[in-house]
Amino acid sequence: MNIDMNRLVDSERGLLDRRIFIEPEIYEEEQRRIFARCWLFLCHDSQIPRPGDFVTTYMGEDPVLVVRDTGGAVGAFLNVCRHRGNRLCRADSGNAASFTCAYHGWTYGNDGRLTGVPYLKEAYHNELQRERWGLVPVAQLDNYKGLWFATFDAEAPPLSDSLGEMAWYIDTFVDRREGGVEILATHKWAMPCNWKFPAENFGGDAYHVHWSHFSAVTTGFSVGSTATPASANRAVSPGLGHGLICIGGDGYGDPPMPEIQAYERDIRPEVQARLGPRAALVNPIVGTVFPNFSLLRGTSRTLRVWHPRGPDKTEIWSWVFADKAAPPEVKEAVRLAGVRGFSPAGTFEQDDMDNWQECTRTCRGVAARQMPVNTQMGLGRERFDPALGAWTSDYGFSESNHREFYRRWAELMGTADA
Amino acid sequence: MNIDMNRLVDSERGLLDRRIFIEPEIYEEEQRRIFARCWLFLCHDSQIPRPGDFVTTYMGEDPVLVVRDTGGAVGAFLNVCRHRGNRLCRADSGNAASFTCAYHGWTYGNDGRLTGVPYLKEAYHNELQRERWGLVPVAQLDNYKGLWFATFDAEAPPLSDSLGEMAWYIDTFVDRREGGVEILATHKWAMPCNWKFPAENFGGDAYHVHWSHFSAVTTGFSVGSTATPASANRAVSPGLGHGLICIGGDGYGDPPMPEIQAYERDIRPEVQARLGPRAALVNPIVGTVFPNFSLLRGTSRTLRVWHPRGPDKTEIWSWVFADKAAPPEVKEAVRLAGVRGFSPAGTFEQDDMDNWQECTRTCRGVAARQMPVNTQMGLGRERFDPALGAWTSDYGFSESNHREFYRRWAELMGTADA
Amino acid sequence: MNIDMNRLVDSERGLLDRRIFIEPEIYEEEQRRIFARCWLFLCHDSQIPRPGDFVTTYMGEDPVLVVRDTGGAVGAFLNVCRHRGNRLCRADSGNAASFTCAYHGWTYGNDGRLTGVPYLKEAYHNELQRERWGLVPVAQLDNYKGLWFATFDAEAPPLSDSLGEMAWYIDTFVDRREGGVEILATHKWAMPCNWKFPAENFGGDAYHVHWSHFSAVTTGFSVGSTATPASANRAVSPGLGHGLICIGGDGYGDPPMPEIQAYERDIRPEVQARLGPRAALVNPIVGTVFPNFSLLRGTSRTLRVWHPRGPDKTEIWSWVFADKAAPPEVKEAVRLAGVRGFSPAGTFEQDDMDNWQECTRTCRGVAARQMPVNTQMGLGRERFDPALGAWTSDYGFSESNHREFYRRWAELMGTADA
Amino acid sequence: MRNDPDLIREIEQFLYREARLLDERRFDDWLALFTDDVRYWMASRSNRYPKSSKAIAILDPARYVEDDVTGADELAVMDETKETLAARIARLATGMAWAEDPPSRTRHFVANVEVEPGEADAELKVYSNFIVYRSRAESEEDFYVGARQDVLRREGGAWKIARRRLVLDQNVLSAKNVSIFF
Amino acid sequence: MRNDPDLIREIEQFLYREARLLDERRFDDWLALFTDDVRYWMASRSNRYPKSSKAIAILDPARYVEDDVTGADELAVMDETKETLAARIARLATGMAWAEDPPSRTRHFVANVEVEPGEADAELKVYSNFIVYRSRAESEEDFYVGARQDVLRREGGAWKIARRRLVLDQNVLSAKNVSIFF
Amino acid sequence: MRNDPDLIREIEQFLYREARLLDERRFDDWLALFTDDVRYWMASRSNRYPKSSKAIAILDPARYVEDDVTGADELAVMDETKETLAARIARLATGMAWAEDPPSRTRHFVANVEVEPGEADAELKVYSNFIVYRSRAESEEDFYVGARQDVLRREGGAWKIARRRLVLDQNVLSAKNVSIFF
Ligand code: FES
Ligand code: FES
Ligand code: FES
Ligand SMILES: [Fe+3]
Ligand SMILES: [Fe+3]
Ligand SMILES: [Fe+3]
Repeated sequence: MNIDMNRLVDSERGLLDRRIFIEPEIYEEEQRRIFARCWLFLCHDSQIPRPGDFVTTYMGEDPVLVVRDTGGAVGAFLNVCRHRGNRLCRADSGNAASFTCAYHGWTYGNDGRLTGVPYLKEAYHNELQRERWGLVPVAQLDNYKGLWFATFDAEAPPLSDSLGEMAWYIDTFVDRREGGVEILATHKWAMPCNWKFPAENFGGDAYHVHWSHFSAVTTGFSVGSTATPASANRAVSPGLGHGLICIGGDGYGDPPMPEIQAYERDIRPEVQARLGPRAALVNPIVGTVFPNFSLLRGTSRTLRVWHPRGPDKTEIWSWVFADKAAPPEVKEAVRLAGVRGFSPAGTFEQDDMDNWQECTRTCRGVAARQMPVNTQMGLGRERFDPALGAWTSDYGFSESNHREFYRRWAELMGTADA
Repeated sequence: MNIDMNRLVDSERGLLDRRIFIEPEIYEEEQRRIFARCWLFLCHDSQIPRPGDFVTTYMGEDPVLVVRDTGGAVGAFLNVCRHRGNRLCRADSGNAASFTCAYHGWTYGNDGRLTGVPYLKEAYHNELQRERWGLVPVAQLDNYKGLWFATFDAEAPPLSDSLGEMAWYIDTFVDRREGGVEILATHKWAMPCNWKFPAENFGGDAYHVHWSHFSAVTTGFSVGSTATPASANRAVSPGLGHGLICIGGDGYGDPPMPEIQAYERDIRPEVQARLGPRAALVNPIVGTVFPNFSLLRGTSRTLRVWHPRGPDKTEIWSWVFADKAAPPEVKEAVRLAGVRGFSPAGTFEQDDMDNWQECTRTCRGVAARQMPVNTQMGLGRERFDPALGAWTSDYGFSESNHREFYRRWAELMGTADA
Repeated sequence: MNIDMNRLVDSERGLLDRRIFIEPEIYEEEQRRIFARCWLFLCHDSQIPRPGDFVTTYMGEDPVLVVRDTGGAVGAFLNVCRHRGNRLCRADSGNAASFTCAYHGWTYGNDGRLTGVPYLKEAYHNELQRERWGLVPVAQLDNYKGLWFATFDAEAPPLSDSLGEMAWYIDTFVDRREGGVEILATHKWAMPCNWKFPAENFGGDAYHVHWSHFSAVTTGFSVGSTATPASANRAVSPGLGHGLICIGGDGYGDPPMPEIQAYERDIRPEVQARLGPRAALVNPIVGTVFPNFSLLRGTSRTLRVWHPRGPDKTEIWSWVFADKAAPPEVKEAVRLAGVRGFSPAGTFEQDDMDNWQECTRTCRGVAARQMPVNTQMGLGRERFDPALGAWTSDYGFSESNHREFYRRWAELMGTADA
Repeated sequence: MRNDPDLIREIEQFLYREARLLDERRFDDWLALFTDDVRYWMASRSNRYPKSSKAIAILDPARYVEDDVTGADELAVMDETKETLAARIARLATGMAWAEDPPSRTRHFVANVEVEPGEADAELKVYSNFIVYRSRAESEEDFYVGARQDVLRREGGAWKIARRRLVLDQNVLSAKNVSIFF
Repeated sequence: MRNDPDLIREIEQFLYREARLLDERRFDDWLALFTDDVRYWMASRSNRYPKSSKAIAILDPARYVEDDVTGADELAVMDETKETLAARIARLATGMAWAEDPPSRTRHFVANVEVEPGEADAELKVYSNFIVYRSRAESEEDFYVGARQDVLRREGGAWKIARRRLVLDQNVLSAKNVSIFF
Repeated sequence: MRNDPDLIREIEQFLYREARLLDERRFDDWLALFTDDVRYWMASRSNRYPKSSKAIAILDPARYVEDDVTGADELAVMDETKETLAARIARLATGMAWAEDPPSRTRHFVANVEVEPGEADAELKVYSNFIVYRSRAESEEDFYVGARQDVLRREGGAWKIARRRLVLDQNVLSAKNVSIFF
């Protein structure tokens, strides 16, 4: 590397070197130092409920197969045949007892074991040790409240440590009621931007809503939040690069459909009881689990991953979710809120794209590249709130979470991988 | 850099290393050492005549906003919001008192000052010093005879020194009559070639006309020039990499329309009087202001910039211009001459594209890359002509200007930027 | 280079580092160390039978013009004008006494000599030595049994040494009968894969046929081979990276058309007599001449070159061929077998594409990139068979040829070019 | 019906005119072409192995879904009523709908129009294919390609679109957004 | 008029045949389809903020131009008479029109044809959309997409093109040149 | 014939329906639309200098071939009989036709349909242009563009395709394979 990774982020002054959004060599390092080491989101349990159910996804740019084996145990593997490296499974999802590679017919069980090698005896003289050539599993796999996460780093701390206090905040999205949530819809599309822009945006950019999304707010695609920036809104970060936007415990920030509004009022006591006293203090509406997994509850309810595809390309894989215990009409309303608000055609989401694209593209200019990115809003005013177990901003609009996101980014980029 | 920049151009022998047209690292250096340091053309005064009028363009790959402020002063700024780096203005042209960023709503006046920051008091506690976060102006901005130029290099010599004697030659295109010229049409398109091929071509490649463009000449799209290579044609370079093709002062090289021919004969005395005695010696018909701004008067009348977009991609931004004092029917004839001769569909211009593209693409081959490019025509025969204040070729066809163009290129590439 | 070229291939253990299929810097080195040094296939004699006949092709990424001069001698030249480097000839094929560059009109004879330079006297003062600026010929050009090969390396051993014993195996495709073969059809298309995957595949991957192509075999697009893996099939390598798949001398592996089957039985004695005793032992049906020229006789009869176009892009240029002495109805049957079996729409070939593409694309992942590619089939069991003048596998399915292919690749990549 | 040339022509002209209204950004006129009870629906497509595929051995065939455009709306990117279409149009008029500011340059191609009797008397079932070209900013290009199934209903002497079902032939959408209508 | 199926069909066939003449490079036959006074005009499009946009505060609304295809010909890339079209065709026949040597492979798609009465009696106003695919050399591809407005005039028992207005839906053209006809 | 609107419409509808059968992967129904003696042929195109080109001085004009779609089948990528088409369809049904597993998402656009009398009485010569969009896996896209010349024959009261000649307007095909029908 010709670039000193430790000089790119100045958290003290809230300034970022714009090369981190455009330089290919920095992108390559991110693959090694961040995506190959962090816990990354794979899928939700409800996408693979029964034995044999599988989905394919990515960890960074690595293709991954997540499958529930015949015994019911979930595994995650590189979706790559061990023979010549062909992609093993080409479907998005399905159900399988075994997977057979299209090239030479090696067959792997839904537990990843190499079960079939044509002509093993005649051609390999049984010298190929099948037990050594099964699918490569992720280094660590874990489930938190129905969310499957994995990491390629065997040395990485366990998921619970990597989430830390973020775990409780995740509960407020996916464990509000008995049975948790289920996936209702899937959206996948490509954006011409660096992956960090959407990640930082969902992690704490309350500030852009009033302008980027004002048109959708004023035309009825959101009832907006009952909270005001002055009052209950806060940028909240439990550390480790994670961040959320929260409104007050008494506030609402839900999709506009009356069914949902009524439903939320009905279940509020149950939810607060389940989530505990902290739920009376804060109501998280959107957040990012470092590095590239975001959760949204305001306006629409989606989980999404920002898959890196190069310095200036990102794929969004987004899933609309609802409480499993919600009545059908509420689930349908939640689905429609997702489709209409946060999807490729979402009246909110469509307006984010050009901003992230142009924040990325302007970095190409040699003069523009020398202008630092400004994340100084509320600089130095964040405070640790023991009740929240997190640093909180002094005001509803702040870039305190941005600073934490890039501090963590720099921390990981500054230490070479094993 | 793994490449020694000083070994790429051999001006003495008129040979060029073909890597300069294809290597990404050389292209990156060009951005730093040439486009970030030279004076680059922005637009013509007539494109932004009134307060608030603006156009957007590029300096190299940096997006730039050129705007006349409410008081009538012209400014040029990086078209990049200082907050998170979003492109500020997405229109080609228009009229504005202020520009508001689509992401978070920061607003900049047409003088570049940051005038509006939503929630400056509540979210920034007025600690963001707006005066320090206005649009980034170019380092130097200047106007020569209605042509706006700028540089990102505060150390660069003033425009007048950088043009040197080229200034007079520019006059022969844009200051022939009182009032100068005005823009009549705009053309923008992408070419799959290195930017230096069109730049060198317009700077002195009289030689290609007889073959590349013979079909257009013989079918009436040009009356051709009254001059012959043997007689009055000359490649003329005032130095600093600039170059022109001139015919004799008594020659004509105008578009084929009779209105234009008659007009030119009528105004010839006035023009020569205005331009002075040198105009009796030479009549420039096309030229390049180093590095990427060209002017054309023969056949069609256009100003154009060759925007670099990677080693093998260039955008042409071209403007048809006419004397402001010309009568309407002459202006219309000039517009049509531009559309029909030098535009994406121009009968002359369309035949240049494949040549420049293939001169670039053949550089990909490892064997072809080792063949030097030949610019030996008239090698060593150029002479300095005090009356012209320039080096002139011994003959109408010569590559003396090519050699000067690449000598200057090597000079700049050989010295690292500050 | 930051990558140690000597550590990428482990022939002893039959393991490959997957970076060789994806890293741009390795690809660039391949251009220098392999494609600029090896003998590469250009075309077949029957494509340019008469004086003036020419075809254009590539050696690696270098454009090459192959032309039979007026005297009947064949030459091969960089298809690049010596002046400014424009591509000289833009046609696939044709007939010419001379070629004129579209840019400035330099003219080259069909023997490569620079015969015309406009204004040579006036503009160049006859100082341009035309004899020094003719088209750049390849360093060595040779013909083997109608196949034209060339290399850019003057130090390369002669073609005969570079083919070695492979020569006889080539005979079994193109010199089975008096008069050799002729080209009946041409197919060119682009594949999103690294060039080594098809090259290794045609050089010895008998193993994939039973699975990749089973659908075509079972629906009548091949009668399959009369040989079984257990019996006569063998992977055969004469060394130097070359490899073939052979069936027994008494076996047949021909296209399904009855005309062809009958024809093959009829000519078998003549062919074996012509090819000599070894033809009674082996019957080669497909093979690769290192690095990127393959010959196929089973199912379809094609010659093909795998032109590299970047780490993850390859162009196939493929030609259907038949014995010149074959009757018209057999030639027509061979043509149809080629079109239907091995062409962009070929029922066999279309199923190879995704495999090669995905073997390449999965290398993008940082985790997947660390998984070695497995070429261990029959490891250590290949034996040198004096009668065949080649190493042969112990069984019909083996990766012995793969190991030889990559051993040779590593050998060349490990030694820098002059 | 498929043999009534004049009716097919009439429907074609109706759809061509509708397309032109969109390309001219006359969104209110466009909206007037829909019935009040319209369902306007667009979905992308998934990658699924057919049951016959030997790439996998299906463990649980009973539950296996083969169709790549799930009826269950799982891949819908638009699912609109006349009200929400009206709201989308109102949004575009706010001057702050950034995805369309400056506006996209769209060109709608309606092809392969086929007409069949509808379920109700006054209704027609209309098949067509679409290519919608979208050009934006300086150099951005998108091709949206797919098929439409419309239900047209005769209302007050004019045809109205009572249902529109759009299938977009992509899995991972290549466009950064779908800020236009089809 | 838009309800006369046979006329629309006749015009469609006229335009399809015209397109085929271009793809077969029968340029002289193609030229014969134009009236002697034809104006053949093609322009690209600009990026302009509508007046309603809140991206800018317009300082001088009176002068502000919203239209992205300036009527003032400012973006015209072709503006031809029958004479200049003829000269372009003559140029292609010189054997030195390098942009077309070897020739482009073009395919013209004419779609969404609508017919309206013209200003004069013997005239029709015809709308259509076009996709022109251009393939060149080994691997070059361009898609030219846009809309046409033709004025067709009845002359000597046949239709002729009396005016052709082409809008190309791009700002920075992606093709290196426009060496073909539309 | 080119003036019989109803016949043209009938043929268009026949071709649109055929296209829909392909996009719905109803290959057996599609095959039934061909006569038993059909020749189904597709070729790409070469780059050749016309004889008039001054880029070369032709040495041997007598033998010089100008046409870029050689009649000699030299560039054919498909040359099929009804039997081989049936075999291709059978292959797709094996569950091991990997190029189509998961299946391509295709959309066939049939445009510029022109009808002329055929050589035989019961035959028509039909011109059309095609754009076939193929989307595959997550993000793969191909546009196959070209022209068709069909011979349609009246058989048993229905039209059948007795000959199909497809020209694909590319030299080096940009698609990795042609695993679909046209
Ligand atoms: S690559 Fe998977 S079986 Fe060979
Ligand atoms: S990026 Fe411009 S206001 Fe935030
Ligand atoms: S580049 Fe070939 S003649 Fe100048
Ligand atoms: Fe947003
Ligand atoms: Fe030129
Ligand atoms: Fe194969």
